[in-house]
Amino acid sequence: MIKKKKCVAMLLAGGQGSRLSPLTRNTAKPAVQFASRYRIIDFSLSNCVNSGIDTVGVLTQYQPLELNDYLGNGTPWGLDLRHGGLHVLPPYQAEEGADWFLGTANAIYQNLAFIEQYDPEYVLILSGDHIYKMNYDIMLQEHIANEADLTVAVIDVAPEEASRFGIMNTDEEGRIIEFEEKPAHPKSTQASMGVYIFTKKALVKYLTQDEQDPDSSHDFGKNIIPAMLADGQRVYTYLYKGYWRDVGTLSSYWQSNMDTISEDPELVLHDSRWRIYYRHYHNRPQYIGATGSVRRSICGDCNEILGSVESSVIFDNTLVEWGAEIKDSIIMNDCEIKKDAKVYRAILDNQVIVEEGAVIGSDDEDAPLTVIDRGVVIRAGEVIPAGETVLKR
Amino acid sequence: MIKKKKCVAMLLAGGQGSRLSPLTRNTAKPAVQFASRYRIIDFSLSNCVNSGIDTVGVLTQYQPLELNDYLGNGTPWGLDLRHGGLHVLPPYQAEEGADWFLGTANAIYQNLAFIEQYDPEYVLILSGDHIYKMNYDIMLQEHIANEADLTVAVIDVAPEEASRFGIMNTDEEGRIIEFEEKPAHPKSTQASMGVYIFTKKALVKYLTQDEQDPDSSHDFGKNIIPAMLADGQRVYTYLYKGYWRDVGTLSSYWQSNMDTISEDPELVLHDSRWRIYYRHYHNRPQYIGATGSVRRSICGDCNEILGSVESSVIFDNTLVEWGAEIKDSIIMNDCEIKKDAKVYRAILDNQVIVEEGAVIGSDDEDAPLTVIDRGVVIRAGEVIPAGETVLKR
Amino acid sequence: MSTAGIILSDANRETQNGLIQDRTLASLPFGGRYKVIDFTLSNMVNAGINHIGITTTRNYISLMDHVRGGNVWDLDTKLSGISFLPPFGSVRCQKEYKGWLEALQAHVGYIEALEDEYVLFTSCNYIGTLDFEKMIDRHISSGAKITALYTRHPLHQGATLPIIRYSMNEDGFLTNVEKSLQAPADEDACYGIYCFVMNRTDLLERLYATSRDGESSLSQDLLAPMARAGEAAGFESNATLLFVEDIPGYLQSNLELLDWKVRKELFEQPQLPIITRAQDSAPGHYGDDAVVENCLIADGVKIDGTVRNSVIFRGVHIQKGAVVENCVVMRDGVIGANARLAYTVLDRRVVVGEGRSLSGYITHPFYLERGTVI
Amino acid sequence: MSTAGIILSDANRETQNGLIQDRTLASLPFGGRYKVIDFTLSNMVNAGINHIGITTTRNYISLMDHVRGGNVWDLDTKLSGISFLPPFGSVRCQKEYKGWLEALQAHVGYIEALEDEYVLFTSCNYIGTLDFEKMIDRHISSGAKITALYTRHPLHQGATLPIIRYSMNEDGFLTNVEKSLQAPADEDACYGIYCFVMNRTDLLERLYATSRDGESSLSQDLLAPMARAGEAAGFESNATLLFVEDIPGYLQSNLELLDWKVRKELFEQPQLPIITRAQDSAPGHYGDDAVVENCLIADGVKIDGTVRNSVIFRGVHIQKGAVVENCVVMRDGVIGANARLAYTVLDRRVVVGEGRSLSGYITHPFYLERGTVI
Repeated sequence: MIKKKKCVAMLLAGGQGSRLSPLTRNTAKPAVQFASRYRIIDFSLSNCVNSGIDTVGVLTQYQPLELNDYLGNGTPWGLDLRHGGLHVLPPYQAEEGADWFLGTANAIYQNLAFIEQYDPEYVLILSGDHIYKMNYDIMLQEHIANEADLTVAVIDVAPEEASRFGIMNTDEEGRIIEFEEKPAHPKSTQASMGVYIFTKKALVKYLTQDEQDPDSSHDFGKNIIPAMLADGQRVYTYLYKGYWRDVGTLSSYWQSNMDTISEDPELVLHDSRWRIYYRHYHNRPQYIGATGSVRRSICGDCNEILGSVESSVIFDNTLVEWGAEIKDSIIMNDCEIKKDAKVYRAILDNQVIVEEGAVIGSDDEDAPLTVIDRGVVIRAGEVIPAGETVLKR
Repeated sequence: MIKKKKCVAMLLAGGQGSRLSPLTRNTAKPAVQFASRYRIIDFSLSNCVNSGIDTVGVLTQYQPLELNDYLGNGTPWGLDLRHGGLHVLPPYQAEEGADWFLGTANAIYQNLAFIEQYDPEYVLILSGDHIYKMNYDIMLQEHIANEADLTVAVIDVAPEEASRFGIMNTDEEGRIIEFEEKPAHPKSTQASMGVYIFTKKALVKYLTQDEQDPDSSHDFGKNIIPAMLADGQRVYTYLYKGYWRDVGTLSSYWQSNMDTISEDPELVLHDSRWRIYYRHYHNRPQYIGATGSVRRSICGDCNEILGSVESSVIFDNTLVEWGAEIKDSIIMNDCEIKKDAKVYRAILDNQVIVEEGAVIGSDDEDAPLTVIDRGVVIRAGEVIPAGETVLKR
Repeated sequence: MSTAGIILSDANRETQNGLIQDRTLASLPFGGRYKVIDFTLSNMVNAGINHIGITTTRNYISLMDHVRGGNVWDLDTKLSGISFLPPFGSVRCQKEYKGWLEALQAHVGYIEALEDEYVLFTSCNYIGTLDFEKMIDRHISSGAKITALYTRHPLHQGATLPIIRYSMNEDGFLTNVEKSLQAPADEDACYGIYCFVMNRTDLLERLYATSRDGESSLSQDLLAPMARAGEAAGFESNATLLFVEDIPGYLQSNLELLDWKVRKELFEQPQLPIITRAQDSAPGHYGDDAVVENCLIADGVKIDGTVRNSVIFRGVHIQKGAVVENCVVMRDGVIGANARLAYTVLDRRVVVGEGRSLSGYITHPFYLERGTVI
Repeated sequence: MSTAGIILSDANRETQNGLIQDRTLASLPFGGRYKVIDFTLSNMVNAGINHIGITTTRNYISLMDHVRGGNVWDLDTKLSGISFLPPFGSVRCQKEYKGWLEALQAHVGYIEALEDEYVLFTSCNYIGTLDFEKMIDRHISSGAKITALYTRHPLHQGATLPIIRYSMNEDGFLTNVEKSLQAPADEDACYGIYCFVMNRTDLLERLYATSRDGESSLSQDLLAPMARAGEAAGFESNATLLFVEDIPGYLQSNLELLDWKVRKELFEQPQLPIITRAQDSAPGHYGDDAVVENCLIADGVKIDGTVRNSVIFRGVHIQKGAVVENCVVMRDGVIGANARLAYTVLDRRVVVGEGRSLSGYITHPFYLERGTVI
């Protein structure tokens, strides 16, 4: 006897995130670290859990090792269930041969059998690429009230930015009458967040139909939504008003991290009614020395801070020696900033060592970001000019 | 702070098992059901757990959906751990493109990073294809005592069968001096079980070396063992004396199931010192009716048996109506054997319905096996002659 | 509008018999593979109840071992959890308690800390597959301060135990609550089941008040006054409800499972699965001379003899020539060769020697306590 | 040759203070994010101990909530498990007990059911990262009937509590056990720690015997006679051992973590990780005016004021202008704007109002009990 699930989430986590390179050189974008202790995917997963959705299929493709490891058996999100929970869905070989996922729609199509196991009425489709705190259950309630076949979550973007997004033109009830992918002259400012709720029947129908079409690029935005609109299906928007960022580029990634550090931050992490869950490592609390100072910053665990940290995001296990100075920077796990070294407006991936007296980036407010790849050692006294990206050879 | 693991197991579960078709039409061989409640892979996994090995990488490739579902988060085997536990390792795309596993050795090579996470001294390599109850820890103790680089588990086979196996020729201390794959004139009867313990250093060295060789088929038996012997590495055998079956063909599969049903069975399942763990479904106990009879058989849960069952292996959720007769057969989950139907010397996959009065196979002791594919309906009164395979269209 | 659950795991304080001598009623084995609490927990989980407290008094280590963190019922997540509530467990509960109302009074701290709007609290002295969601809906729509479960068809309710009878008005509200040792004569009397839904704040208020006044009876001190005030709605269940609080009821309720309608109703309702902890037993093994007729047989058994009209639990071995009829044999029992058993309830790990002959009667079963070697 | 573990979760029966007024000693918070039992459990798990029983007496619901089924320590598997052992929990344990020996006597049933050859049993009145595997090896190689842990360097052992002193012979065996309220004068005296290894059968035998004779002191009735008979080996630990049984010891032991050698030794030994339950807090947040010097700071904090030489637990908020020096602030404390605190131990959820000024001394810290609003 198996109980049905009302709504199953399918999370697309195959994104290569090439504009985030070098952070995505060895890992998929959803596994990129964020805000001292999280990975980007923690936000979508925690949203599911907090919205009461306890069955999540995570579709992986590109560089999934680190992501798979991170997801594990779903324990960190309480998704290690007997019935439901978190399941990683990789591409696989069938009797007829190998099948990599061809597009977002095809990826879901290949996993319809997974969805059918739980016989849900609704399917939530997400990507693991965005930073936001959203209650999908409110969106689902609207979807049900509208008797919709598909509901597309949208945000209101600035008019001048609208042409970078998929834009939804709706009637006064929020029903979509037209969808334009990156229009030159946008008619509205409602941009798709890539969050969809389908009534399962409609999803199965349109995915199956799309699969037959050899000319389709099997994409939700390009193919599925237009096809449903053309058929006069009930397609609605759901307007989301909170914080939402794509973090698609290094500078938006940096900015979004900085959105957490002010005294009244745009992105509130300390929120007992909407916790973001994450994989916990067995780290002790951090130590700040008598010579240390930390201001306008967030910090993870097990750091030893004997120097000065300002307007920065520090992850776990980092050593900041006496006299070292960190400002406007993101310092990931296991870094060492040695004596008198300076780090300004920079992103340091894991295991970067900055030897004595080295200087990274520039203190100038308009200076471009400096990025140091995982595992790089910056030698004593070396100076890395602002805007450089130092790759690990 | 992460604790090292002494020994990590890598379980090769990508086998297509084509000679077991139609049982393997939609599923990998390790996920084939066995003995009323198990899957073949339960035996290797339970062996690991009972041997004190709590970190297992399962390498999948062919038709992994059912297997992935079955493995889930490792809970059924108590392998849902925070540190270690069961991890499914599918092929994946890296920056340079797609990589399917090319051979057994290549599959392990691609997952060396997984192994290194736990920094083990020893690596146990297994396949998920065999039925046996083996304490790998005893083998590991021997491996350590021999200061071996590689230990190969062997069984003693009948001389006339030896040419079907990889045969190990050893000196008096059990050190392998020669390995012959399926020799025409075997010099010994010690056949490889496909169970290896490597000292990790040697494994990494020989896998890396083998990977460079464009002519290698990247197979442990064909390439790695010969290379290690050629280099004079310390390669030993470990002689295993218990029950071990490959169940590579339908008839060996049938026979191995039947090995569990006698009063003094060759394969003892009811063994509190060496439990075989399995995924439990929420089934009630089975009911045997006033008109039912069950003899020399094993049965799963939730069956309703109102007819006669003899010398058979019945799985879960099967209905055997009044007057129906089952003999020398394997009946998997969710089958219905209606009134007066007869099933002799047959294998019925899941969800087979045998309508009233139909007859499957022959009662004759020498009759060949009859096999009914998953989901087939045998109509009332139909007669399926012995030896047929009825496929689902 | 969420609901929390509280399970009163002990038997009614009037109850005493061998079955609950060294275990709480909630951990009494039933139906070959289950424990009584499996039904209660599954019913709660199936109704979307995520936070469950379990009050205990004595002999509850085996219950804790069975329930653990609730992971088998998927109750060990970010938004759910199980808590054991034993005496002396917290600073506000520093006394032994006996009855169900006292147990609730002792654990007001747990109830205060809940965030749910409603609380469903129930004893474990009945077995059934119930749709608690309907009962909660009824509570909300009726506007009652308490909603009480009842049945018109109790099966095998122990004759030696007090019966609660509800008088109902036409609106489905209780007008009176009576407790008596005799079954009522009229056929459609309403039998009260100790299962209630209340608003959490109302429950707390009543617990403070009854505690202050030294009142200790759930039916007389909590329910009855509310019934008289017209604040108590009834919720009639048509489900089969089996009672297991005395030994005749225990035997008869188990044998009830041999009726396929009862099996279907208890175990095969699509949205109401009954879940228990797996034990990794081997499949049931039937020997060359096995004769099994009209029996419910769990896994891990080894049957070489004859069994009729019986419920056989995990790991039981019935040896050659033994004849077992109208019996319940709990886990790991061994019935020696050529023994004959009729109308006998064997608690866990009982060993019956070769050739022994034991027989009770359906109304007076012979009971062998845990570990007996005979 | 496996070893089981038993954790005696209560404080020494002589001990009384605010910290353990409404919790067991095992669930006392320590070091910003830990509970005392995290060290004991981690030490056991790191030594390959798979079956662990935890005896409890009172106020143990919060301990059960922290430990649950032990899944955080990977103790909820096919070959491992944690069991709580409360009073009245089983039919063989039907009385309240006070001391550690009585707790063990009450739960002989659990010890009988174990299959391990050895049992390591320990109190929770010390904190350290210990290699129990070495201690077990020493027990086996010495041939002793009991092996007792001791140290020559106890840190902050409560001056008001009795001290156990072992006299040792040259073979490393105990010759005498003394209990006194005064610290011994000689520098290399051996201080006994309540942590022992015994063969399981020997332990059972001693528990039966002491129980029969009504003996109730672990040191005087179990250990001392064995020491006098030459059956008790000592195992000296050079690890830093911190004591937290009284409030001055608690403050000083926490502040000890500001020494990097102590931090390294407790938390960063490669094969001896100390594991606790995650709480999904946000990263620590430091405001524009934060001043933090020589502090251990857990996650989930919000620091807008000044903190020096202190240990700050999860979820604490130190508001602007507040100055906190030489303090321990437990979880979810709020220090109001411009308040000044020195040498103060704040238990959980204490709220200090704006501008308040509180100060104790290092040997006599000011203690505010859980939930105080001041």
